[in-house]
Amino acid sequence: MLALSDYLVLSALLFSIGMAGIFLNRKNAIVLLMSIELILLAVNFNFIAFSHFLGDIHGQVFVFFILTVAAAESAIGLAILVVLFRNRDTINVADLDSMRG
Amino acid sequence: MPQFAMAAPEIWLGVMVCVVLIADLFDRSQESRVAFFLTQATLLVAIGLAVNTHWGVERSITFNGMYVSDSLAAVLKMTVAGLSVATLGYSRDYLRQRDLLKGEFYLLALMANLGMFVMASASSLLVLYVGLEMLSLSLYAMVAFDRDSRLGAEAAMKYFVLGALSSGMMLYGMSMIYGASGSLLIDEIAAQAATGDHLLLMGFGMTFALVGVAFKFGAAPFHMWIPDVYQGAPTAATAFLGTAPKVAALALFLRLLVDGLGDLHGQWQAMAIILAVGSLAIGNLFALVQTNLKRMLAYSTISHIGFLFLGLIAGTEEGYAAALFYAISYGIMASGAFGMIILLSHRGFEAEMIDDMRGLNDRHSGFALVMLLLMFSMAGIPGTVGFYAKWLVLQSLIDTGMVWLAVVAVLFAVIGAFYYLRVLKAVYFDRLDAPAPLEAPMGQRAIVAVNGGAILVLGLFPDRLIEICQTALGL
Amino acid sequence: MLSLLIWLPIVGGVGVLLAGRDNADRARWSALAVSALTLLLGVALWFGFEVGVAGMQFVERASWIQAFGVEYYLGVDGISMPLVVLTAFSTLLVVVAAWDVVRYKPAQYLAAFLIMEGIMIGVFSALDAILFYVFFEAMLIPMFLIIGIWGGPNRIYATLKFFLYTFLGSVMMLIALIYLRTEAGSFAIPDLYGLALPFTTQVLVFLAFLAAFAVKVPMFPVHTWLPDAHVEAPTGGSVILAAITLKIGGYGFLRFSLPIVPEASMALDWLLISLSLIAVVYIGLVAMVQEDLKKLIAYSSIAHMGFVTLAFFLIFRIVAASGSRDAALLALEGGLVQMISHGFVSAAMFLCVGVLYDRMHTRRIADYGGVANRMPVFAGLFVFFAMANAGLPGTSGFVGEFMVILASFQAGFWYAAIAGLTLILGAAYSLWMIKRVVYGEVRNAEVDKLRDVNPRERLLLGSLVVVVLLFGLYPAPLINVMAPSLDALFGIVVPTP
Amino acid sequence: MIESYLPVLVFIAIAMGIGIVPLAAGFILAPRRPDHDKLSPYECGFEAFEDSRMQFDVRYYLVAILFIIFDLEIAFLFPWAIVLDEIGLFGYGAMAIFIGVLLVGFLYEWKKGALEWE
Amino acid sequence: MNALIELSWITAKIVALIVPLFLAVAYMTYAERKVISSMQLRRGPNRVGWHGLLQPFADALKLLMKEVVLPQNANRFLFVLAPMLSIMPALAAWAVLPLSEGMVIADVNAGLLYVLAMTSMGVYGIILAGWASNSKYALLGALRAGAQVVSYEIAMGFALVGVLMAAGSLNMGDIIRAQEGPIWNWFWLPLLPLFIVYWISGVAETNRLPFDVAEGESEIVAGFHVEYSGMAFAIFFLAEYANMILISGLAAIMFLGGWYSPFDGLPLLGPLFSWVPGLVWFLLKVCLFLFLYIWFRGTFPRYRYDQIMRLGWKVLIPVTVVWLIVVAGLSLGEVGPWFS
Repeated sequence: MLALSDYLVLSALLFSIGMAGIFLNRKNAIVLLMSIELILLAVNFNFIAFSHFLGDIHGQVFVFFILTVAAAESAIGLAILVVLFRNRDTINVADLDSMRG
Repeated sequence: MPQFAMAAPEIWLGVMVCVVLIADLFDRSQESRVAFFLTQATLLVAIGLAVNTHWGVERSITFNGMYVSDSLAAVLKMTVAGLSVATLGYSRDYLRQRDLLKGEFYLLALMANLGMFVMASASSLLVLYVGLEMLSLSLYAMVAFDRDSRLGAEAAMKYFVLGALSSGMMLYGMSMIYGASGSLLIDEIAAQAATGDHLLLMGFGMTFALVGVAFKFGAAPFHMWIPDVYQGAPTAATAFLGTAPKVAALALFLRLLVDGLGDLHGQWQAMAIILAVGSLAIGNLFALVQTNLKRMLAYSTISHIGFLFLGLIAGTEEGYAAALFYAISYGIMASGAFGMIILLSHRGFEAEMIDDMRGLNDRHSGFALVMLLLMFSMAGIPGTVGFYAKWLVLQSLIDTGMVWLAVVAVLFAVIGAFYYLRVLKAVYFDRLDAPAPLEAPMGQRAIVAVNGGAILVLGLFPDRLIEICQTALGL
Repeated sequence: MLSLLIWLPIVGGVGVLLAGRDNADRARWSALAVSALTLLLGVALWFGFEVGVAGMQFVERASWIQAFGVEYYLGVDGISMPLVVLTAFSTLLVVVAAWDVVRYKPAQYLAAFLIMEGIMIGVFSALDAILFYVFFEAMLIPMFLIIGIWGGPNRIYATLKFFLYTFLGSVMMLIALIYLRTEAGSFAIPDLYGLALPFTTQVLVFLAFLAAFAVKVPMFPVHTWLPDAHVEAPTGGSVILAAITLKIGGYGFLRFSLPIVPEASMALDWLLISLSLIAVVYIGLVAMVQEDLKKLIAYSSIAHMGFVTLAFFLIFRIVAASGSRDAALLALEGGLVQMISHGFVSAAMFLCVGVLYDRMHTRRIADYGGVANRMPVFAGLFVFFAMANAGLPGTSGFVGEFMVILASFQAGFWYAAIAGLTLILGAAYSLWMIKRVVYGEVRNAEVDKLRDVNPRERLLLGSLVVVVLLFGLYPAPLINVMAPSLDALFGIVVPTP
Repeated sequence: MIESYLPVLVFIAIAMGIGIVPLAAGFILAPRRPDHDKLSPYECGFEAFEDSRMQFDVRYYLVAILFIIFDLEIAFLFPWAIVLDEIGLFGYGAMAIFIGVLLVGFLYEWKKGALEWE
Repeated sequence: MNALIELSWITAKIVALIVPLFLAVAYMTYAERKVISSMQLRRGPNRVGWHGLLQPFADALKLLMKEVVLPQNANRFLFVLAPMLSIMPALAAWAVLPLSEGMVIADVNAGLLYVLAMTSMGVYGIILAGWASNSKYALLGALRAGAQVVSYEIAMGFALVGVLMAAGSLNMGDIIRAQEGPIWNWFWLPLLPLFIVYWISGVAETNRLPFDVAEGESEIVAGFHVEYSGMAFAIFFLAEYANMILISGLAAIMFLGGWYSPFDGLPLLGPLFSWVPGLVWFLLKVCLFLFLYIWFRGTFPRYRYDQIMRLGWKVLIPVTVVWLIVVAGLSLGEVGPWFS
C-alpha cells in the first residue's frame, strides 16, 4: 500500500514541474496554461491524498471546485490568448515585453 | 438548514448579477444605461444589507461553519462595494469614449464584488478560494476588456498567468493546511494550529499560502504583474482593480492567516517583514523613475502594500485594524487618482503620462486641488487621510517594539513623497501655453468632489473610521 | 479664541479662493479683511493674556481621535503667544505686500497664505503632540505651493528640496512621538514632560526631534534648503519662511527637545552648541560673499537662528559653570526675543528686496548700486533694517543678542566671544550689502529709472519700523510676557540643584 | 473496491493493442512507395499556398469553451442525481438554483449569438 | 501465481467479448449495405461468398494490403496515435457493460462515469487526426466533427443524469435492475424526452447520417481522415462502427431495461418468454438500435452544419435541462413505478 508521503512527493513533483514550466518557458504561452493546469493537478492530488488518509470527504469536495474553477480559468486564459494572438500575431512569451520600467 | 438571512448581501448580489445580465440583454439603448444604474443601485443596496446584517452583531457562523458574519465582514463589504461604486462611476465616460461601454463591464464588476463579498465572509478554505477565483476571473476579463488593445492583451496575459500561478500556490498551501489540520474550516484550523500538532506541515502550507496572498496583493518580490497590468489595462479597469481588490486581498489575509493561522504568527512574521520591506524598497525606488503615471501609481501601490504589511506584521489587533484602515484609505486615494486619469483622458487620448498632468491648475483648479489632496494623502502628509493610515501602522509597530521597522518605513515614505511631488509639480508648477479648459460630466465631477472631500474630511476627523476599523477587529 | 485664530484664516482662505476665482480685486479685499481680522484677534489675544502667569492660557481641550487619545488641545503661554501674534502680523504684511504685485492667480496665492497662517498659529498653540505634528507638517502643503507656483526660475528644485528635507526630519519626530505615547499614555505635551526615560532612549528621541527641528531652524549641515527656498520663493513666501517657519524650529526645541528629554539635551548640548557656533561663524562668512540679495539674507537668517539655538543650549553650560539660574534664564529669554525680533527684521529685509525686485526683476547685488539716489525713502528704510539685522542698539535685534551674549559670559569667555562674532559678522555683511546696493553711483540704466516706494509699501515698511523700534527701545512687555513661562520651562529642564 | 478496476485496466490495454496491431500489420504488409505527389496534402490538385494549420473560425473555439462549462455542470449534477433522495427538497432547491443560474448564462449566450452559425 | 491465473481469466473474458464484437462490426458494415440497398431496391454486395457474406473480410484484406501514406509535414506521432485513440475508447467502454445478469467484465460502481469518460475521449482521435494530417480538409473536418461531438455530448450528459436520477446509481447493473419489470417499467417512458435526446445525440456523436457533415463527401471530401489510407483508415472505420454498437448497447441498457424481457412479470406473457436468456433480449435491443442507425441513413437527408448545431444547442439542451427538473420533481414525489 502506498503511504501518504508517496502521494505528497508525487504531487510536489508535479507542482515543481508546473512551476518550472511557467518560469523557464520562453516560447509558447499555451505551455503556460498547461503548466497552470499541472499545478492545479498537483493540488488536487494533495487534496485527494489527504482526504483519503484523513477519512474526510471535504478534501474531495474541494477538488470538485478546483476542477470547475480550473475549467473556467482555462476558458478565460484561452480567450485572452486569442485576443493576444489577434493583436500581435504571436503567442511567444518572450515577445510580451512592450511595457518596461 | 443554513441561515440564509445572514448571507443576505451575497444572495442579493448573486440575484442581481442574473437580473442585470438579463436586463442588459434586453436593453436596446446604446450605452447600457440600465446595466450601469442597476449595478450602482445594487452595490448601494448591498452596502446597506452588509451593514444591516453584519455590523455590530455577534460573530456567528452558518452554512456548516463555512460562512461567518461579523463586523469585519461588514466593514470589508462596505468598503469594497463603496469603492466599486466610485470607480464604476468614474469609468463610464471613459468607456463611452472608447466604445467599450457594454453591460458586461458592469456585470464583471458586479461578479467581482460578489467574489469579494464571499471572501470577506469566508470561514472555510473552500469558500475563500471560490470567492477569490470569482474575483480573479472577473478581473482577468476586465483587463482584457479592450479587445483591440495590444497592451491590454499583453497585460491580461501576464495578469492571468501570474494570477493563476498565485492561486495555484495558495491552493497548494491550502492543501497542506488541510492535511495538517484535517479540516477546511478556518475555526477548526485555528484550533488545530493552537494545539501545535503537525506544525511543520502547517508551516509549510502557511508559507505557500502567504506567497499566494502576497501575489494577490502584489507585494514584492511577487509584484511583477502590477506595473504592466496597471499600465496595459484600460484605465477604467485599472481603477477598479487597483482599489477594491486590495481590500479583498486584505480580507484574504485576515481570514486565512490571522483567523486561521494566527497562532503561527511567529512563523509568518519574518516572511511578512521581508515582503513589507521589499515592497517598500522596490515600490518607492522604481516609482521614482517612472514617467507613466499609471505605472508610477502601480509602483506606489506596491509601496503602499508594503506599508500595509507592516501593520499586519505587528500581529496585534491594533495592527490589523491599522492595516484595515490603511487599505480603506488607500482605496479611497487610489480610486481618486485613477479617477483623475480618467477625467483627463478623452477619446483617442490616454492621459497616462505624468506630463499629461501639466498645467492642470490652469485648466481646472478644482481638479488640481483634488489631485493635490490625493498626492499628499498618498505621501502621508497630515490633514489627509493618508497620514492616519501611516500613523496607525507606525503606532502598531512601535507598540510591539519594532521601532527600527518604523524608521525604515518612514525613510521610504520620504522617498515616496518625492514622486508624488513630481506629479504635483506637473499639476501646479508647469504651465501650459494654451491651457485647454477641462470639461467633465456632472456626475464625474460630483464623484471627484466626494472623493477629494473624503480624503480631507477623514484627514481631519478620522476618529469614526478608526473606531469602525477597530471595532471590526474586535477592539 | 485660539480656535478662532486658527480656523478664521483657514476658512477665510477657502472663502477667498471661492470669492476670488475670477475677480482678483475681490480676492485681495477679502484676504485683507480676513488677515486684518485675524491680526485684531491676535492683538486681543495679547491684551487678554495674563502677564506673569507661567502656565497655559486660553486653553481649549476636546477629544479628537479617541482611539489614540489624541486631543484637540490648544493653549498658549508666554513662549508661544508672541509667536502667534507675530504670525498674524506677518501674514497681514504679506497680503498687503502682494497687493498688485502678484498677478498670476492672486486668489490662490492669498488663500495659500491665509491657510498657512492658520496652520502656523495652530503649530504654536497646539498642546497635543499629534495636533502639533499635524499642523507642523500640514504647513508644508501651502509652502510647497507658494514656492512652486509663484517662485523663481529654479523654483521646482528649491521647493522639492525644501519639502523633502522638512518631511524627512519630521517623520522621525512622528516616530518619537508615537514612542513617547507608549510611555506616557497620552499625547498631551505637558504629560510628556518629566518622563523617566532611560538615557539611550532619551538620546534617540532627542535625535529624532533634532532631525525635525534642525531642518526647520535650519542648523548647519541641513541648512542648504533654505537659501534655495528663499531665493526662489516669492516675496511673501520668503517673508513667511524667514519670519515664522524658521521660528517653529526654535520653538520646537523649547517645547519638545529641552523639556521632554532634558538629560539627552544636556548630554548632547556640545553637538548643538558646536553646530550653532558653526552656523554663526561659518554661515556668517558665507553670507558675506553672496552675490544674490535674497541668498545673503537667507544666510544671515541661518546665522541668526544659529545664535538662537546657541542660546537655548548654552543654558546647561551656564548652569554648570556658574550655577546661575538667572543667567541661564537670560539666555533663554534672549534667544526668544531674538527669534521674535528676527521675525520682524528678516520679514522687513525680504520685503525690501521684494520692493527692489518688483522694479528691477533681478536680485543680483551687482545689478544695483546707487539706489539711494533714486529712492531716498526706500534707502533710508533699507538701511534701518540692515542695521537692525546687524543688531544696532535701539533696534529689536540688539536686545536679544545683547541678552544672549551677556548670559554666555557665564558659560565661558570663548562662548561669548564667538557669539559676539555674530554682531561683527552681521554688521559686516549687512553694511557691505547696503554699500553695494544703496550707495555709490548709479551705474545701471535700469536703476536710473527706479521710482521710490509707493504709499502701500511705505505703510508696510513703516509699520515694521515702528515695531522694530518699539521692541528695541522698550522690550519689557515682551520679556515680561515670556519670563514666567521660560522660568517654568527652565525648572523642568534643569532641576534645581 | 480498487481491485474491481483491474479488468478495466486490462481491457484498456488490450483495446490499445487492438489499435496498434492492425496498424503495425498495415505498415509491415502493405507496400511503401512514397513520392512527392502522394505525400502532398489533398488540395484539389493545387499546390497548397498557405500553412494548412491556419487560423480557424473563432466559433469553434467558442463551442469548446461552452462545452467545458456545460460539461462541468454535468459533473456537478452526477453526484447530486445519485443522492437526490437523501437530500430531499433542500437539495432539489439548491440544484434548481444552480440550474437556474446556468440557464441565465445559457440565455445570455443565446441572445448574444454565441450559438448562431452562419 | 494466483494473480497470473486471474489475469489470464480476465483476458480470456475480454477476448471472448471482443472477438464477437469485431465480428459484429464486420457484419454491421455488411448489414448496412444490405439494408440500404434493399431500401433503395438494389441487391447490395453479393459476389464474395454466399450473398456476399464474406464481403467484410475482403474489404479488410484489401485495406490491409494498401499503403499507409504519411503525408509530408504531418506530425507522424500524432498521425499514428489518432486512430488508436479513436478505437480504444470505443472498445474499452465495453468493460463495464453488462450483457446479461452478472455477465460483465468489470462490475464497477462508477460504471456510467467510466463510460462517459471513455466516450468523451473519442473526440481526441478526431481532433488529433485532423491536426496531424497537415491538410485543410482534414483540419476543417476535424473541427466540425469535434465541435459537433462536443456539443451533443452535453445533451447526452444531461440525459444520462436523468437516468442516474431514476436509477440512483452509477453502476450499470444497478441501472438495469432499477428497470425490472415489463416494458413500461423501463426508463424510456418516464424519461421519454431524454431517451429521444440521447438517441439523437448518439447518432450525432458517431457522426452518422443525418449528422455526418464532418465527413460529408460532397462538402469536405472525407473529413478528418481524408489523409488516412490503408489500415489507418480501416481503424477509423472500425471505430465508427464500434461506437455505433456501443451507443446502441448503452441505449439498450439505460432506457430499454438491458437484459430484461419486455414482458417480465406480466401474468401471461411473462412466463411464456421466461426461457429466453437475458443476453438475447439485450442483443435484440441492440440490433433494434443498430437498425435505426441504418434506417436513418437510408431515409433522412443530411442536415446542414448550422442546423446541426442549432438542434444541439437550442433544442436538445433546453429540453434536457427542463426535463431534468421535471424528473427530479418526479423523483422527489416518488411517482409511478420508476421512482421509489
